[in-house]
Amino acid sequence: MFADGLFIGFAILSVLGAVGLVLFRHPMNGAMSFVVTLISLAGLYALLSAKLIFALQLIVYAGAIMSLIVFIIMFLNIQPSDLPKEETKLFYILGGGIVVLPIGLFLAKIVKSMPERSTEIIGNNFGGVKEVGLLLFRDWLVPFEIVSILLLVSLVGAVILAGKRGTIK
Amino acid sequence: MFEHVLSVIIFLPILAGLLLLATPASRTIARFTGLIVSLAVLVLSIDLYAGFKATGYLEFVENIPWIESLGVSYYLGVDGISLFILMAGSVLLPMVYFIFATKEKGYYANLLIVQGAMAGAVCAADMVLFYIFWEVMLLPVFFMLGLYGGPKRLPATLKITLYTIAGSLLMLAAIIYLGVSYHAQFNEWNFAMDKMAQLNLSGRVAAIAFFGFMIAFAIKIPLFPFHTWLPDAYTEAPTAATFVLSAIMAKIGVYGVIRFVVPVFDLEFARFAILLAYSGVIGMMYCGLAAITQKDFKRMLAFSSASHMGVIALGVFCMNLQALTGSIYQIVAHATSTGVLFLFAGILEERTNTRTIEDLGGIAAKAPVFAVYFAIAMLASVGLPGTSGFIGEFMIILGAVKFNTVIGVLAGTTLIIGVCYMLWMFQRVFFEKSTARTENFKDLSLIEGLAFLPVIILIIVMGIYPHPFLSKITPATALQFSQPQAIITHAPATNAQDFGLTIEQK
Amino acid sequence: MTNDLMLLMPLIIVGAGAILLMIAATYDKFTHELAAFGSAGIFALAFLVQLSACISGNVALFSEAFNGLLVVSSFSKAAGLIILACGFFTAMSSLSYFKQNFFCSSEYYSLTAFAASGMLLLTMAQELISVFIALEIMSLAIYILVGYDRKNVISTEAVLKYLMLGAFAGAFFTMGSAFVYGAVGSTKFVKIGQFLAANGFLQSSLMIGGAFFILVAFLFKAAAFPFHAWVVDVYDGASVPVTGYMATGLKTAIFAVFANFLVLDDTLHKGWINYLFYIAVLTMFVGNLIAIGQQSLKRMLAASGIVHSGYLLIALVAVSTSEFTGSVIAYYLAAYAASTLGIFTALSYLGGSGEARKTFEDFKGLAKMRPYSAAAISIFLLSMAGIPPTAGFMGKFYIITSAIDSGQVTLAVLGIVSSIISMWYYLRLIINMYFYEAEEQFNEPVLSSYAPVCTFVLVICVFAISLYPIVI
Amino acid sequence: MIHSYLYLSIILFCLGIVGVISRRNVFTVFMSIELMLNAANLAFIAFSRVHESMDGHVLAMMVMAVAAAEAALALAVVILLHKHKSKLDTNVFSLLKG
Amino acid sequence: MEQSVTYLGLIPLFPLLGSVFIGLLHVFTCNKTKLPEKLYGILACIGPVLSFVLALKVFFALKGLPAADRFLSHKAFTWFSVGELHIDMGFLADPLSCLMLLFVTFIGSLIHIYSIGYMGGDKNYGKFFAYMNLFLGSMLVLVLGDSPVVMFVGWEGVGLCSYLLISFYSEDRSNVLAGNKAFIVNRIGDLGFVLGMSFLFWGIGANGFDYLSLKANVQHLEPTIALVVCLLLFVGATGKSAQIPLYVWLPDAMAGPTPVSALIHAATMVTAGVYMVARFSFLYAGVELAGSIVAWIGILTALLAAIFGMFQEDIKKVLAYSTVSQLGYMFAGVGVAAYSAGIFHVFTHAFFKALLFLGAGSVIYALHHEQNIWKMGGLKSKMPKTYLTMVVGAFALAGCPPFSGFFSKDEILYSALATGHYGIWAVGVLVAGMTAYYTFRMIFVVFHGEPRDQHAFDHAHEAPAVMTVPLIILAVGALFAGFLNLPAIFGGNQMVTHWLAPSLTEHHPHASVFVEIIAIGASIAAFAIGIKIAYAKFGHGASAPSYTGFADFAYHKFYVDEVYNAVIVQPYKAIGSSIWKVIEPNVTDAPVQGVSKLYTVLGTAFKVLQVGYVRVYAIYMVLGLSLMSLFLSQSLN
Repeated sequence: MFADGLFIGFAILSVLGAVGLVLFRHPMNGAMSFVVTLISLAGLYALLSAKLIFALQLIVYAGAIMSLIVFIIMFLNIQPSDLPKEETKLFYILGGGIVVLPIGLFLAKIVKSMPERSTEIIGNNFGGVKEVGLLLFRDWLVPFEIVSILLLVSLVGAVILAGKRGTIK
Repeated sequence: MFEHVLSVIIFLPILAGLLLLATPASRTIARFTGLIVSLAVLVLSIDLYAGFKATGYLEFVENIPWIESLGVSYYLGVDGISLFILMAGSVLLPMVYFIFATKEKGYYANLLIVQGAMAGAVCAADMVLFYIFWEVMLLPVFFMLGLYGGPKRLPATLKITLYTIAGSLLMLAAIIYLGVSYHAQFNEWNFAMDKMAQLNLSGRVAAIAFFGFMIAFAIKIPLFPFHTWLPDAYTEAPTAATFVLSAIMAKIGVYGVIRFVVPVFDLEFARFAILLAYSGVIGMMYCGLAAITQKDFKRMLAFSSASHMGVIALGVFCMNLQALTGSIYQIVAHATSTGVLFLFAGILEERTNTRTIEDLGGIAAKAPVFAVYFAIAMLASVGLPGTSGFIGEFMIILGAVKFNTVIGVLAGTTLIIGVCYMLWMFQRVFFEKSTARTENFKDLSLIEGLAFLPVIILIIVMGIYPHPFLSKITPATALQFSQPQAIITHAPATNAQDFGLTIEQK
Repeated sequence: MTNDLMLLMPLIIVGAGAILLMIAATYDKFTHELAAFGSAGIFALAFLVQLSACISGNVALFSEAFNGLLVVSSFSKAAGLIILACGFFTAMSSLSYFKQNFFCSSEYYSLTAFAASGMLLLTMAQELISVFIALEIMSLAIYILVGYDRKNVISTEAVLKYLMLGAFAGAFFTMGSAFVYGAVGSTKFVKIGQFLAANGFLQSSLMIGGAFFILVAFLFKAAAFPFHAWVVDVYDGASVPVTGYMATGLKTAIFAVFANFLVLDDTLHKGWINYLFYIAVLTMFVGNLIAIGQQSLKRMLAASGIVHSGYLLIALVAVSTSEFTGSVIAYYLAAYAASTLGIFTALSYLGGSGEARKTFEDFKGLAKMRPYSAAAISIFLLSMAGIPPTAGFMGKFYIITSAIDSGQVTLAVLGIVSSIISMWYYLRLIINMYFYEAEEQFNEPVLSSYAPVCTFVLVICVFAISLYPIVI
Repeated sequence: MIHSYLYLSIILFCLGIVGVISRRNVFTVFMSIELMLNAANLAFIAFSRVHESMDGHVLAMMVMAVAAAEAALALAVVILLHKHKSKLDTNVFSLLKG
Repeated sequence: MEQSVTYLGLIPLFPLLGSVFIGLLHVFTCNKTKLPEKLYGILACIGPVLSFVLALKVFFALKGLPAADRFLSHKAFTWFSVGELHIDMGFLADPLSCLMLLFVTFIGSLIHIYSIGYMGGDKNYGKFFAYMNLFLGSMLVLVLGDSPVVMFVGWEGVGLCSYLLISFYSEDRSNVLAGNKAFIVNRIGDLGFVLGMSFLFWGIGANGFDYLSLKANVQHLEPTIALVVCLLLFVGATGKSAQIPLYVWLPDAMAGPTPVSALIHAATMVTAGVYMVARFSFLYAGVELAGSIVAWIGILTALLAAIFGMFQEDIKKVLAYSTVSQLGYMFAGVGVAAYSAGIFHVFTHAFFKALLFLGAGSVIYALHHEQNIWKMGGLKSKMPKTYLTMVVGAFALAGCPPFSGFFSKDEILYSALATGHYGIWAVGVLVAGMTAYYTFRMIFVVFHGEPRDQHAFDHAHEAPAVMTVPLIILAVGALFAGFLNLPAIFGGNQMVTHWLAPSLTEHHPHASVFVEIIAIGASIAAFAIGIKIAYAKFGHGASAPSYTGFADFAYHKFYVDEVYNAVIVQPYKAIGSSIWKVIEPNVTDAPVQGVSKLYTVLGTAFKVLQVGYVRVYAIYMVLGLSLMSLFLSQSLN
């Protein structure tokens, strides 16, 4: 019962955050409201008894990634003049909503067709760090390894695109 | 007589041409290479002709598996039908090198390539191989047209290329359909032409495939109403290209009909023969009528060529032995006569710098040899008895009368239509008073005269003593009608308003 | 075990090579020419290893360690070969390209290697999230390569569009895999296959949704209608060698994984045939119609790339899931890669400094000045157009045959029709090159002869592939 | 109960799509994509709860990693864009067209 | 029954070889050193004379045989053979062809000799003789051919030669046009011939397509087809022998040199049609309807041509129309199944018409190519030989007994009457009168009275011997040829008829002597009246009349040429140009152009869709997605 209350709260918060992200003109505000979404999502993960992900969501997402984004926004110290004037924003949002509706309904129909399950917290440290870690290194070695390559690539990319570069030798 | 002679005939010119293109050879070298190679090919094909036994089946067969997984093979061979088209090419092409002395390297190189490709298309007994040569055949023409053609060449080039390729791609689909249905029926992949006759095709898809083939060939021939590319292309193309197009390439279209459509799609063919025959006849009259008003003699010859092709195609659609044999004979006759006429037109154009008939006149007095040659070729093309033109035309009309009276009568009008524009042109160009342009018109040089002489003689010999040639053709054509009985049994169906002329095929 | 290592070796070589290049790039003495040779060497080595590897059926690499997430088959081997060859020729053409365009640094080549490793992974990956990560490795590397010319707003715009839409599609992919996971309880292809075999595709709605989104991501990367719009702009904005690389290697990898996923189960394939049919047809025709209007050569080639994706989709529609060899797809990819790379290689040294020449008109009269290059380009174009005896024709021949054989006559005919349409813009370039007088001299010195040499190697490939069609 | 989680993820996902196609601000667009990824993650977690297997958690972690990588690159691109035009408007960058 | 003699093939071969040889000589020397005309002349005469000798040989060989199997044949080689169609290049000499052979070669040789003089000084001397030889060769092929197809070779060959010879003076456009006209009109006839052959072949040609086998199988031919064949073949005949409606080319054909007119358009070629009908007598005899159609068209042609002939002022035109008219008689003859009579008229006509033409030629020659009779006059004193010979010719033509023309014409009229074709007979008699009238009109105007053009008269002179000798020979022929077929009533035994009997299928009507007398009387009366009127009008010289009313109409030949031009030629050209200018671009080629248009339009449209805004691309994606998900959500259970 209590869990349901929490769920509803987090859900509303996350949706509001998302809506804010979509609506706010200034990216900073958007980012802030997106943080709200992320945090409330972390809460939802907890309710789904995914402890590790709960932590990671807070640390990596809400922590690292968002702070990076916010940092960049600050770094570029965007003046309102830099921002696009989107007079037709609402029109676009409405249109977008209408266009997206079939997709949403399609997905919802799918979900409706699947059997309902209760989601009370499972004990026996389901989703704990140790278990997930074991799983990660036992079954999911390949993705884990290649993610490292991925990160390497993005690192190089960031350096090349944004960083200084020695002119051609 | 070694085996692989066909491969040599096909690939010697192609390789020579490619070599010329690849190396910075001078135009003289190019010309003489072309001359030597084409003469070598001529010798080989004469050798071939001598060794040809006229069994009616493929001879000099080469069959090397190529793509096993799909049963495509490098399968060559000639029978009476293909032999003559091959021969026509080999006999006629050397002339070009004699006559056109000062063309660019690419001109001769492309000629060589197209010669080889045409030989390949004629000799190929595997459908995929045929298709490959069929497409390759077009490329040199494309380049010759675009590079050395007349002032308005680009649209013409595009039109002929796109038009022809459109047709041939449809044919590709049809070819594949045949192969697949062979796989479906006999459970083995095969694309050999002679195997396809065993297929029993029916239904809408078969009809579609039939038209896939038919349209491709109709465009190449060209059959009314797919001829609209022809006038521009023939007119704008350099003489040699026009010569190749009219003399041999168009014939390969007819050859294709005989090879694919008649044996394989016997039922559809019997069903649509009347339609096709009408389109042939109408094309003949249409182009013949259009020819009479042309101011440009090259364009006039183009239309006349189209008109004759209509008759030749008709011979195939009449579905009886005489007409078919006649049209094959007419293929050779027309290749000699019209091909030579186009070459003469080229000479006229080069020496008078005009293509307008009005600008010319009185050449007969200036250049009697030229006039005589031209007259003989012209008479052959109007089908005067005693020249090569008559035999084929007569047999086609004969067969057409049997096939369907109306068509027969209409086909007969070619006798009149042809003579009208030809005489008109001959009068304006060769008779009457000489004009400023023709005032000092040089007669054929000795080389040119000798170069043309064999063909001129051939025209007359083929008219007076055709039996040896026909005796090599007939077995193959007879075979066409002995295999699928369906053709003959369906013939009377299209024969409704015939005066009860029902002589069965033996 | 050792065999597994051998089979994995190309991937290891390329990945390690990429890292090495990256490290080496930090030394000033390591010029980008050296890097080019280095990457070329890496690709060549990997190619040879891949070639020497013998494969029978599907081999799960290090099945207990990797838990069957990486599987190689003859198809993936062929795809890998194509990819590595593409990498090699890209390196070579870049070498010449950067003689005329000066924004290169050594990392460029390490990124090509990274991209290649991603592609190789894609061909082998048998699990959705690995596929996703491999996809991202490839894509990120390509994004960077596209935007490599930082001074150039065009290329920046290209990378913006590509990155944005790519990430967008990626999000769909994740959502899709989430749904598949929801349906199956695992994201391994094997499990998915078993699940489908047990339940059938249309029975599980979660599966439908998941597969749908995954297909969308694939179609996006493959530039199929209606996810094609980015291609033209991105190809236009990227530098020539990169465009060539995208057009060939990336497409190969994508279609490899696409096929691998689609043939998991017959019901899955059947379930999508109708949609793929329409998508293929629309892709071909829309691509053609876009290509007609183009003035810029790169944009035209991009659009024709869309058309070729259409043909490959035909092949996908026609594949038989029961005995899937992917030979048709691989053959077509090889043929297409050979000719496309050829053109881009030629453009990389004919393009002039700063890609001065990009429109059809700029290449007027090339044949008079540079006959051999013009001939080579014409051959590549004819191959793309599917004129025999080039490889393109054989590829088309196989595809049409397989299509008709699997009863898709309409699709085959439509494919033929679209290739009739495509003749026009291929011929247009040939006409421009041959039938017009030269307006300029094309006489800037060719500073490195590598690209020309590669061009002619590719010409030979185009004919060799067609005349000795090695069907896997 | 699980349904509501999934509905939520769908809603977030759709909101993300709307954000992408309706906004011209580069930051917002990228964050909308992140939102979509998060929606996917939520779905993963929910499904792993359904199956009571932790694979979903691993997958979610992977997605996070990818998201991070993409974010890094995206930000680099944003900086690049800002260098060029000092604008964050995607419509400004429409030189390539036709 | 038939026996093979190899020399048959040689008969056409000699002139053909001659023509080739002379032609080559001419072609290679005409623009350089001229060869002496003598050389050409002698070379040219060798061929015809040799053929004539051989013809005599043939004649005697035939004579040596019993009447029933007077067939000599020679199959040179298989010409072409496809399936049941088997044509030999074979020659057949039976009494009919032998008769033709004799006079063709004989007259041909004479005309060659005559031409040596007439063509003197022409710069294309050699060309002329090449053509003449070629013509004679083809004519002989036509006569000797043992199957319709071989005959067709000669048939077209003579057509070609007439084209070449008519447009001989090719500097002048009108001549060439006349040549074209001749060739094209002949071609129209040939179409009929070819179609006729085709029907005949599919009817009974399957086992042997030469005359003897056809004759053997003719009873198997369905009557309808027989009728069709007869009419189609007759179309060919009308073309070749200038009958209604295809006679128009012959008068224009007078543009050629006079010997040509004599040889081709009087003696030999134009009679080919009659010969052909006689050849197919076994066919025509079976089909009454066809026969009477032929007869009627023939006699009407005769009438029409006679009317035209009465008003011509060009001496050659007069003769031309008289030729047409006489041809009409011949067809009337063969039409009423009196084949031998028809052929006999061909035979006699050859003599006197050749004679008249050559005489006219020598007049023209004397007056320096003046052809208008109203510029002549009183020439009998100047050129007596010509005068006398021409008078003989005129009597023969007019059908005055005992000249040859009388017997042959009378034979025809008699058989018309005897077979009950009274209308034909009546018209025939009328035409006989008119013939007499215009013939002697010509004679009087040209030779009698006083000269109208003094200057030309003064320069006029008798032709050289090489021209007059042939005239005299022909005159003798014209005078006595008739006696060869003297009917019984004059105590003759119709030699020619009996000679021809084996190769013709005709039954001789046995009418009473009374009928025969009526016929003879009528034609003599007609002749007398005709000559009387002519003498009354022109006997003592008359000036060029100005025609009015019907006369004017006739003078303009009923405007037939103009009508043909308006009804056939112009529409033909109009259709041609409309096809080229209107139909081709707007109808036939329209689809192609339409496609390419559509194509470019769509291209630009899709170019527009590539707006370049990344968001729009995203929108495309989402639109596609939502559309597909709409479809998909149908398939969800």
